[in-house]
Amino acid sequence: MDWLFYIIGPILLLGIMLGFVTYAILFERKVIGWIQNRPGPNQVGPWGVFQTVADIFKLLTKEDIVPERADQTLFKIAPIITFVPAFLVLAVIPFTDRIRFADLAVGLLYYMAISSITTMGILVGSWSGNNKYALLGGMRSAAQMISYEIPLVMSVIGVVMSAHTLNLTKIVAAQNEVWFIFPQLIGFVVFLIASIAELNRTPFDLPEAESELVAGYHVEYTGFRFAFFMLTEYAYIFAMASLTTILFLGGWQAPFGWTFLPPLIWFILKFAVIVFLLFWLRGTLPRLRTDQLMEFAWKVLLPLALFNIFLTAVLKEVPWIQTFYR
Amino acid sequence: MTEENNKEEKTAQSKEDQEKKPVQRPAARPRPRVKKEAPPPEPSPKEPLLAELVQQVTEKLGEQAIEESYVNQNGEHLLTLVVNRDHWAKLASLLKQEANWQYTYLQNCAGVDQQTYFEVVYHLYSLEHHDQICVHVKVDRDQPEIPSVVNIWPAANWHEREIYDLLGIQFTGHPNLQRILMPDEWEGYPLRKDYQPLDEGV
Amino acid sequence: MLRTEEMLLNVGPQHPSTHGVLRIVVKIDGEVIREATPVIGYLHRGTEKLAEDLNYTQIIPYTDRMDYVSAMSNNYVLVHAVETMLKLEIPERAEYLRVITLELNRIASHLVWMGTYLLDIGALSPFLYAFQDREKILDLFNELCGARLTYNYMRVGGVKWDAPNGWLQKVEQFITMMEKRMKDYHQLITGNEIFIQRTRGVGVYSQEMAIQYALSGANLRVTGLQRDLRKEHPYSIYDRFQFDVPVGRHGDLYDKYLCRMNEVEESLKIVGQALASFPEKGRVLGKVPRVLRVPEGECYVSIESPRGELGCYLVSKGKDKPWRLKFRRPSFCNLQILPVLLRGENMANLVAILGGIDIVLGEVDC
Amino acid sequence: MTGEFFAFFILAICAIGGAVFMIHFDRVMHMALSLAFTFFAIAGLFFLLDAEFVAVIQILIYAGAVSILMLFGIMLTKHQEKEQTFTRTKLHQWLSFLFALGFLAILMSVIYLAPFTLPAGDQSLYSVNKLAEQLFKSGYVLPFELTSLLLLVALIGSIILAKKEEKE
Repeated sequence: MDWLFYIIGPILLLGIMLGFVTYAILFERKVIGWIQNRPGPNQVGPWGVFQTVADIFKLLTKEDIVPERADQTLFKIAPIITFVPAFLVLAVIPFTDRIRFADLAVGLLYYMAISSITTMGILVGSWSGNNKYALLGGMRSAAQMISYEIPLVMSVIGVVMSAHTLNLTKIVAAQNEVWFIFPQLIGFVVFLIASIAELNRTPFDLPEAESELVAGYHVEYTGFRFAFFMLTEYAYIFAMASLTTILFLGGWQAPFGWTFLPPLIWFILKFAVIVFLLFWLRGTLPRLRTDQLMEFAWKVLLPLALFNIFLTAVLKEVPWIQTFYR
Repeated sequence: MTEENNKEEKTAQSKEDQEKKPVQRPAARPRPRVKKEAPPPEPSPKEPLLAELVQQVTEKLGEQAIEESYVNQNGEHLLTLVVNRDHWAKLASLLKQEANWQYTYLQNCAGVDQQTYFEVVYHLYSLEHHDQICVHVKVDRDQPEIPSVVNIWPAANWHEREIYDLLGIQFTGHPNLQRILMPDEWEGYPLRKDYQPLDEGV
Repeated sequence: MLRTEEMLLNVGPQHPSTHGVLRIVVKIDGEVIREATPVIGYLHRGTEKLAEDLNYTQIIPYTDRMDYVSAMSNNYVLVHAVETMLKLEIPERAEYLRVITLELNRIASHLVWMGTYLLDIGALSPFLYAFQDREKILDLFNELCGARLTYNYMRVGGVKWDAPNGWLQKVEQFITMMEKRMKDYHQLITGNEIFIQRTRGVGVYSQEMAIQYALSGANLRVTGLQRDLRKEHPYSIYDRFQFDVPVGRHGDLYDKYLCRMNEVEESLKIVGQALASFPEKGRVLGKVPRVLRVPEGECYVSIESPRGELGCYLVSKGKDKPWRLKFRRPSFCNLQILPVLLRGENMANLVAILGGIDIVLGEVDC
Repeated sequence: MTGEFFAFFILAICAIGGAVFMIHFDRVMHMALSLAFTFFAIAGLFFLLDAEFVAVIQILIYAGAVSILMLFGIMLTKHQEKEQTFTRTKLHQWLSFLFALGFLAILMSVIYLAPFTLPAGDQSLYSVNKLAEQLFKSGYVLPFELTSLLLLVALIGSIILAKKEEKE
């Protein structure tokens, strides 16, 4: 029966993720509409529930334009290179102690490693389209993602030090008393900011800054190839929000021993809070400038993350406090 | 009412015709005629100021510099000088730098086609003394050339390009005298009174 | 050593942040701008040429299309020029209506600027808030003159329509609402750290430079020079109202933002005062001949439009049509400084600096 | 014929194929990408050997960082549509053949000389925790720290070099 699970599981997960993406987009538009004092989509279906479905349908039926002077092959495979890692990272994420796929010993590192591949897809896509705006967007994106990967990885080292493992399931298990958000507050803040930057979302959405670069790296893409880029963005939101929940919010663990809700529901609740936070930020903040962005990563976040590692190492040796760092 | 106006129009036209015929007359001067026709306007309170200004300019640049001077009684009694084209460049830098003028702010710069000649009209403002002055420079129609004042008032840059674009007046010494509003390959200068549109329309 | 090549980038004429059909040819080295050349004329309709074949009342709708964000100012400047030449007396009530509409239009224009500027910088929400408030002003105008953007409201000698019943009360309500909204804006934007980071110390120029390039409006006042034509050469009935002229200190984009926001507050004050002393009765259109024949002569009038000094140079030969009509468009003059400001700047600052100048392409191209 | 065997062959072919394509392509961008593909395939081989940590690091460092850095560099510099093609002389061909043969000989000798006699060990010995213990608790701390210091110096040095160029 194992092989059945290996085939059906990923398909199911893909379905869940697509469903999430569909409704995350609707949710985002509704939230931002609410922030901006307007109804948001409300025409397609009751409360606009089929809006994204209609949008996807529209994208799929659109003409697939490949620019004449583009590098045809690369232009076509770039969306795939971008999307596949976004789906691959989901393999190691445990949603509860039962619903999970691969239980890698180095799950956290696996996530970081695979997600860096997406940058390559973005670079290839931006370069192959033979468009200057796209090229600028691609370069910004590469510079940004490489820079922010470092504080991102550094900020979770505190968690790893406390949990003594890179395995995500075990990291959640280590939080059954205290969520890591409390002892690792600095780490959490750095992680959150760096993860927003990794996701290319406001205020770090420079690669696709529409007011400067029109749409950044996917300027030349239309139809379902464009949809792939969108899908990637939201798949990463899914993955990143899950990871944040697991690393800092105790995963599926119920707070205060409130176990009347099943673990999965707790996971979804915490996850939803993070997703809402991302949308909220988008509705309120302006965009940073490239040089400020780089400075922020190297001069603020990285030192903070390093300090957090140091602090964790010290506090682990202090008698009473070390219980929180186990 | 209308008849009167018609008459006025006719007389105006005939006058223009008259002006076109004699060759020796240097240029048509529209302003003094207003004074002739209308019931004589009260002398402006700014007349002494004008006399002073004219005197100072003639002292520095000679008699020929100012061809004519009057107070434009419309609005805020604007001092108006009609300046000889050859002296304009010198006068411009004087107007900007002289301590008791300091016309540092170029409000407006317009070109006018007066049929027999062109005119470039500068409206200058002094932020120090809070006063305004208007300078007319007449430009020959057959050889429309006038020194550029971009080096004195950088703000004149686009204005001069616009005038060049629409009236075809050459500004000698302009750093980048190209068409600005019309397409580069456009033929003719649209704001000239004798302009015949080449395109058939859309 | 490895050298990066300069790249030629065409920003516009279709680009989300050029606010219309402006094209900027930018030479960039990495993300640093080496040279920027604005190319204009995509919206040139030859208003000045057309005007030479139209009588004065017919020109008014054309002026609406120049600065379509604050068409009232354009209407007014033309009408003001003709009235100056004709030495007309304007009925009291008309003057009050003019001031109210001019100031409301200024508020609407600054709101559009604020919204789109924040959009350029990357914030979505202020844009929608600003447009909601602007919408209320447009509704007021719609009720007054039947149009939301191209008002065609002013006439030589007064205004076309009197305020409908209850309109003044609505304006009053709007003012009280807007005063509250200004506090919201300050809370949302003025203290926003990222906004400050993006605008503080960016696009700075000195006062001398601003004068050299004949900048006007908030672009000039931001350098600390207090030049507002409403105060300096009061036209209409502006000398009757109490208001301040906000100036900046640093000459950067953040000061520009503060200047314009404070101007909105001052405009609210002016409208409030105008409503308080609004004449009960009276004509709104003075006695003017049916066919307007402007006596021979010329005049230059200038008013403080939301974008700066909006001038109108009118030459008449005594006919019912102008001999030459030239508009001094503030956007056109202010845009000249752009290449100087952009040199050596970061690419991301391009939109911020361009947005800070506050241009309307209808006016630039005329 | 196990699944593992199949997977090994597929990954090995991918790795070699990527390398061959890397040599064959004309455009630098394609070369860099096929190289990245090879790195990725090698990471897969590590996974097959149950060396998860090494595999992940392989992806993180080589497939992720190094390849992206190369792509980045390529994009920043301008390139002609096609690099000029060399006219290969007979000598050139012979020389390259000789070098390739020599390299193969060295590689084979290394493989045959290596003592692959040890039995496959307990894989729990190679877990991340064990690796960390080896590194930090058995005397490798000082070299490790020195290496990191060296890298830091290199980092700062490169920044200074880049800054200098900007000033010129």
